[in-house]
Amino acid sequence: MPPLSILIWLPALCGVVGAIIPSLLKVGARTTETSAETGAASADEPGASGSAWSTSGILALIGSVVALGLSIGYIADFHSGGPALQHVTDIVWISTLGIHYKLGVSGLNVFLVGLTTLLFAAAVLASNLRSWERPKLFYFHFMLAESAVLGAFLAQDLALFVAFFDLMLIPFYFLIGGWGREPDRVKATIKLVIYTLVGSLLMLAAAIATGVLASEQGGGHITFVLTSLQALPLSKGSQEWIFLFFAAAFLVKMPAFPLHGWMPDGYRAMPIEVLMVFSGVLSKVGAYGFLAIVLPLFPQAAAHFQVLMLLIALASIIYGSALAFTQTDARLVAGYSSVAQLGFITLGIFALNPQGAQGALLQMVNHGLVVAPLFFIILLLSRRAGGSEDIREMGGIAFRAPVLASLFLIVALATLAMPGSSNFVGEFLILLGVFKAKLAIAVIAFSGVVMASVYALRLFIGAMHNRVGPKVKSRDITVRDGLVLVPLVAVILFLALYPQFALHRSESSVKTAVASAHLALTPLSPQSTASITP
Amino acid sequence: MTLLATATLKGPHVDFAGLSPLIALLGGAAIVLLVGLLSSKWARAQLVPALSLAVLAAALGLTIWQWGEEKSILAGALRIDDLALVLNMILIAGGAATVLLAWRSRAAESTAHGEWHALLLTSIGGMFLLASAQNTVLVFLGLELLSIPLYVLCATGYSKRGQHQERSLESGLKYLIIGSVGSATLLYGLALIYGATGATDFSAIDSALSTGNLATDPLTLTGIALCVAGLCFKASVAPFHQWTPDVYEGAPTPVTAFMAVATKVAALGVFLRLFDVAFINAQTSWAPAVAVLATITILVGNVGALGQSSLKRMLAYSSVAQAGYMLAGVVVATKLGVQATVFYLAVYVAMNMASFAVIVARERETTLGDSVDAVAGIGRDRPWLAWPMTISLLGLAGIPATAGFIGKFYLIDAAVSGGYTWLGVAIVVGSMISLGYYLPVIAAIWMREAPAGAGQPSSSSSTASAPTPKAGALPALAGGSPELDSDAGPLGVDPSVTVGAPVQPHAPETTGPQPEVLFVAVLAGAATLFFGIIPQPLFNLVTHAGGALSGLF
Amino acid sequence: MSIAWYLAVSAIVFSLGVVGVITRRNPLVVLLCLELMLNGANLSLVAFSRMWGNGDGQILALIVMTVAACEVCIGLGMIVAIYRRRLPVDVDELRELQG
Amino acid sequence: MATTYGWLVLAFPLLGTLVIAFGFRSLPGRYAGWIGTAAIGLAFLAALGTLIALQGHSPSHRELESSLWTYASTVGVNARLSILVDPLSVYMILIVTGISTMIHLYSISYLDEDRGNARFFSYLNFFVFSMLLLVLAGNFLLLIVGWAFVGAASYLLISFWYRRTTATKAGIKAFVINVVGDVGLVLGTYFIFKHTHTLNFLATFKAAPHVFAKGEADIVAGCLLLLVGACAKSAQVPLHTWLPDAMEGPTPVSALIHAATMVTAGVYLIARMHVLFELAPAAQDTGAVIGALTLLIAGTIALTQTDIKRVIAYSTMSQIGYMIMGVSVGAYAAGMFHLMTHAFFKALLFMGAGSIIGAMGGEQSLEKMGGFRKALPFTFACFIIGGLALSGIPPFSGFFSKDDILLVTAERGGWHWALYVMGYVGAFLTAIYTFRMIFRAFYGEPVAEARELEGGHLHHAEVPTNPANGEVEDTDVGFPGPHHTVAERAMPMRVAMTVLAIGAVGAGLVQVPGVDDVIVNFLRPTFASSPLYEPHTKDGLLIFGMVLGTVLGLTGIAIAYRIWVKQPSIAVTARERFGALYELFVNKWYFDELIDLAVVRPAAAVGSFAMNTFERVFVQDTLIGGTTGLVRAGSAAVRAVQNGFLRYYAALLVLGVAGVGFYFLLQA
Repeated sequence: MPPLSILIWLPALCGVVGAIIPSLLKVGARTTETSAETGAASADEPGASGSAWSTSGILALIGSVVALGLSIGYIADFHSGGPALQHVTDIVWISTLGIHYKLGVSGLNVFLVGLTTLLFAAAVLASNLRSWERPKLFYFHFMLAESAVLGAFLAQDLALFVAFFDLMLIPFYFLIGGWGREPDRVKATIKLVIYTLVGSLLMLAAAIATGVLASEQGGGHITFVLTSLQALPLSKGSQEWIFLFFAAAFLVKMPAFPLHGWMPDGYRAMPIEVLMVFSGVLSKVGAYGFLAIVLPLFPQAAAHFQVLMLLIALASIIYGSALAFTQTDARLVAGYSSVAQLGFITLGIFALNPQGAQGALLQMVNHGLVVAPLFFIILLLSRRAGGSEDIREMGGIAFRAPVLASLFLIVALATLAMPGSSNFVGEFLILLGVFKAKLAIAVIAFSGVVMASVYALRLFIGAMHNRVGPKVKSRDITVRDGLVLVPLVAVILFLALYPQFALHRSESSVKTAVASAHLALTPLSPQSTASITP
Repeated sequence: MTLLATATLKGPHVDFAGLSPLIALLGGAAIVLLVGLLSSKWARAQLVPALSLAVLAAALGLTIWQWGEEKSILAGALRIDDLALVLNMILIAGGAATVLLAWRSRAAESTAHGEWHALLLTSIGGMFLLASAQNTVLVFLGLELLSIPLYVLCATGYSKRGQHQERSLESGLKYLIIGSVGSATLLYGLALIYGATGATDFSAIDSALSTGNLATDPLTLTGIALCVAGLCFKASVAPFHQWTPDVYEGAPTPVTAFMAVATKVAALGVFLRLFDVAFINAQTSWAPAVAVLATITILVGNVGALGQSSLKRMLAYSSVAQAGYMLAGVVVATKLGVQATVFYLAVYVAMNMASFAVIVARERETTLGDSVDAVAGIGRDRPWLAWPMTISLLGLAGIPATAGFIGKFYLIDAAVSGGYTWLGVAIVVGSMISLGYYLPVIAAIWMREAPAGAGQPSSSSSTASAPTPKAGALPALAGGSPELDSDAGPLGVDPSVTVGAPVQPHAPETTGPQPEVLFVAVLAGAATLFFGIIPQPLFNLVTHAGGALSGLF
Repeated sequence: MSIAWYLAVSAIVFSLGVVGVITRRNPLVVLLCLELMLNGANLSLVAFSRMWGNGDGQILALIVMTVAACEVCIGLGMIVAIYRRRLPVDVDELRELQG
Repeated sequence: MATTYGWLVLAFPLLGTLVIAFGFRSLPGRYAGWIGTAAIGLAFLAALGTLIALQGHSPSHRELESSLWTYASTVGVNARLSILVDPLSVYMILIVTGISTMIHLYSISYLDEDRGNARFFSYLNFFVFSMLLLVLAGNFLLLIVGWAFVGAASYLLISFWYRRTTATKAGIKAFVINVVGDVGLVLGTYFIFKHTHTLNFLATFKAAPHVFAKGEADIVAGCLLLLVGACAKSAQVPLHTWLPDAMEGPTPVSALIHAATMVTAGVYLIARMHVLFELAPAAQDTGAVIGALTLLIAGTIALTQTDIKRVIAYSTMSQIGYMIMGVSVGAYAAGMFHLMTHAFFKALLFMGAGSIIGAMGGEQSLEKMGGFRKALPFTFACFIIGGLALSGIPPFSGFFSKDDILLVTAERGGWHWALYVMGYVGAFLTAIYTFRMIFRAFYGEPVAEARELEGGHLHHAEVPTNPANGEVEDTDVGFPGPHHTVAERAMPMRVAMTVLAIGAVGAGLVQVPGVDDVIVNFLRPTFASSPLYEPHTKDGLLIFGMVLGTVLGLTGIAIAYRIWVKQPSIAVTARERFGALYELFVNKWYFDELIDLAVVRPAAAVGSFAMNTFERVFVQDTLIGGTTGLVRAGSAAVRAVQNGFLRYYAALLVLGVAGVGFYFLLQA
């Protein structure tokens, strides 16, 4: 396999090239002009679905697809018996600060990388189906975002991770502010970026402190490489405040209750193609951070704050679900449902045992896989419902769109973690982990499972069944839209039939990730230690 | 005869090699002044700036020639070491940028180019002095040599209606009076130090303070306190920052740019010299105070910048905040701290220069002066201005992939390892708040249409009349249309395409593309990006500088 | 005669200057007060120089005088400019820049 | 061998589902129906194959496992995609496939004119597939999967006519309550897994007696939670409210849900988990009591309902009550026996109801029916057979199976006698409401529709309306189809009903006490470990029970005849006499209202509070508004200080100097 840097930087490269070279194809220039006058908002109208294959768009598509191919290669090439880190790239970036440009594939990130590339490929394809104002700029930012996210997942150096984690947001700032839905997209994007960066900057300070304090204890030269940091555990006291700073960053990013204030406005303003990846991937970076960085580096703090985190997760589940079945804006239904789902993931991580963590990791992939198509379907629905995304104005679409209905049904059932879907396996493991850790919390968390069925079906029925909505013009999914949707659904079905595919590749990494925290939690319990030694 | 002989014998040995950059600068200033007296307009308008650039280039050459030297000259009054030389380089860079920005500026024109540039060079000379001062006398001398020309430069704002000159005069007088109070305070502090230690040489003061309990003697402490206050004036550290916003806003933009970057460099440089060398043994008593001041500065500067409509004023407040960040490096008084401060100074110059260059360009193109509206919508048709400004603002906010991120990282690193973790946290809190005013400007650049007023000919400066059709026409003509957009991609292409053909015909000589301003903007922006991704060369540079100060913990 | 007296006087002179700068509205007077402050410092410098018996303080004092002269020149120049523009010669009127 | 057949049993319905689903555009007319029927028919044959193959093994080796691939095996969890073929599961798949085949056959002509019928048959096949998966599952995870699939399939079929808001409501209700059941199942699984460390059934049953002490907290909790799952699926009190609403689905769906597939799952679950339940007597007793209560409550409600399908639905509830009670008290064979007989006659009754509804042109209310005896002779005959079987009149099938359950219950002695009594009270009620329905539908003055039909013309409403709420149908999608059919006129329907009628009559004979006990012997290998299994009948009690049952059944019928044929006025007077009671029954004991009050409203309230108040006040205003407000205030302060007064600045500077100086002097 080629080095990981290629995977990371290829998308950005395509974005830059696509931005610099003059456009050769002028297809759909007309639509571009019309949409330019009314701004991106008009792109939600059925009319604007006419595609304009701009050079930059095609380049972006090529880049993202190749990246997808590469990541599939890494998944295939990943041998679960092998070393913890595979395909390692380790270059000293800033020797003075001990920052390495270290990348590596582990059981924790291999599938998240796959998810990222898959969703980005789908989203870029979806974007190509309509024409954008200033396409070169649009795709440049889009591809930059992909590179940043991939970097965050693959970084094996704390400082590098933090850098990518903060950088990630900037392209989205431009994407939302430049191509989002009127009227107050700018306000929304500024709110989103500041809110999420507040956490990230705290994390920056905490990360530097980690490096410095660890190296002081180790007495060696300062370093931020994760593996070496794990070898130099911090004192419990410093672990705790550092943990809180990291938690702030990750919880905001997820988002978790009550730090989700940026979410409604942000989601409303985003172009759905962007929202697909934003909700599908970025939220996972936070969860991944907990699993890959916080637990190994600050085990005692994790154990110390376990209950707090579990309660936050629980609150997110219940609050998110409650809002999801109250909202009528389809986007926000999906948005709040993700709050709940991320709550489950957090729950699993802070069960601090292999079952929970394993389930959480699987659930990250699953949630990304279902939420992206869900948003895309909402886009298709709104086009059929006269541009409205209010489920009260949809309805009765199913009959003349049976294929769309079936795809939507599969996605909806997967969203509510119907047994038989891979999401269920994820939730099963998560709740099993929590059940072992804190029985009561697991029992309450199950209410989230029930509520999920309510809001998911409510969305499906509201759009597909009942009487035909006032402005609804029902028609079935086009082949082009199918190209976006079907592969995603196919992957959902594949994982549903064979979740083991993901599970056995991640198992050993997950065990090692939670091992220390688990020990910190239960210092003397033989069977617990036995159950986590691989 | 014998008298002469004895005189020559008595005279201290002068190391002209070490002095050469300073000599070049001051001598150059004299030459520029004389050339400015020539009658030919061309000589005045073109030759003088070119000459000043040449002078700076010479100074740079000599600085590089001195690289690696470690020596005290003029009987220990000055010290030539890597710290001084690095600071010199930074200063020269800032000065050169200023000369370029001022090339077509009415300020220089109205003041007569010769004087204007001579003053600029002299001021830089004063900064050179400060950068290598080893003696309180020279500290004071340097400060004044730096300030007095600046007082004048601030007041050189020009306009037909005079409205702008009023502001310019106001800023000049304010700067003069407040600055003088500052100098007086510093002087009094130096006097007390001298009284306590009986010495003006840093090394002597240091050794005096290291002996006995002199470090906690009231006289010394009062002296140090007054020195802190005095230097804080110059570095515009809260609560001594108040002249900054007013002066920055009133002064002609090139001068503002120069003050924003160069004075900071000089002030921080002397901070390092004075506190990390002379007062190093009193560190326990002054460090906490300075740390608190730094925190206050970070907060005040950042909240002050929120919601400012004048870009210059906003950057003024932001420069206050940045000074606060950099003090962190001084507080810890470690090798790491010095390095971090110098590193941040370097990238700080780049970042600010990019922004100011764009402001200058837009001031000349629109009637909106330095208000945020002036840059609104330039993302659509002026990528070569939009990107540098975006990058520099992101850098100032400390976003990764810009030098600002590395700089902040370095500073926090220094603060934490110096035992001032909370100061590191204060820095990140500051940058959180700072997003609140940087992001809206970026939003204006990329996400807003150019305001209608942008087009009308500017009466406050005739330079703005020419590009009227461009500024007015392009958004309408190119803004929406896919062709021109896609040509003017994010990184854009040759500016002639965007600023291009439809515009050129009716563009008088002083206006048009303004290549030198563009050059500064792009170069500074590129530097910000480059050192954000490959900072190692800069690190190597500052590591030497850090090594220069002996006696650090 | 102990050094304390000199210091006291210099402190008083310095403070007088400060008070003047704060209270007076006429820029000319403000400039004078600035001079006072500088001279207060000078006085203590000379006194200390005497106390330590070395010349450094006096050298600094001499430099200060020169510098003070320059400052005053600049200041006067500006006041003249203001006056020429028919602007009120009153520091309280210089308030266009604020906020 | 047997397992191969087992996989085939699963494969055919799934195949049918996919073929119909993907071919829905190209399949003309009835093809979907025939394919669907064929798929299930083949599954039935495969089931027979499994039976034969299984009998080939010696009794002690009749628990065969086979797995395709590892589904989820990690961090201690071990779940393979495996089926368990043993007498119990074979027994179940035989019933499921057999009855389902008939129902498919019936549906072919019943939904003939319905434009959604391709979709209908793919759902129907999927439904059967899910049930078979549930029955054949070899471990908890797969069981849960089948369990949930059944719920989803039922949702799809109940809201099949999705332009009816009533249908979609009923569908989501059924789904959500089923999810509650799933949750119970999952939690119960956790409790058991926690100790046995395996999800595999056989391993679990092997380990359970060693890791659990009898009546230990965890096993009791686990079994109670499993019971919750069973109640949700089998519509036992208090999780039964979805079942009557499920009548929104087309009639064959009701037949399928009630006879073959869905509601029997709970009975099967308890039987399958008998090893665990016997370790948790408390759970067993709870199950028995719930069953008893359900059979009584459902019976009383059935007395007062006027919607013909709902009457049958409640009778199902009460019959399932018998089964749950039976398997909970250890009458496994009897419970499964009743499950089979009930499948026959209940399917039959629903088909009859479908036929009469067709005759009424979609109308379902008993109020409007009457006198169809001559118009629908065949349907009438089927109803009589079904009714007699349901009321437990010898020699019809229901008679044997019901009495068998009550007999074993009585043998447990002690407080079980109470259940025994309740059982017979229930039997009495059953007879009454069953024949109330029959008499009101077929006796008395023929209504207009009946006459029309006798005249040879099938009635159709000119404006089709939704029988549930009378709103005009939205027929632009072509379903529910405008055309109706009656058994008399559709061959497939008649065939299906005939077969079931035969079953309803004769199925009881497979286990006539004292004569033969096929089922007991067949199921023995599964329940070998159970001490309660072997029936040791006291003949006296047996005879008594049979006589009592017969007498009660006949009296019930007689009463029904007197009230609803001879002099209907009695009904009215009785209604007035026991007004309160009548209100209670006709309002279904207010369960819907209770659940609404206890669960739905609070949830909705929380939701709207969160959306309208909390989100705005706390999340936005307090958290975000608070911080930004703080910063804004700071900025305002800074700008206020920056007032442009030069002397003011100077003063502040001096203040600053003083402050710094003061601090430093503190150091001295």
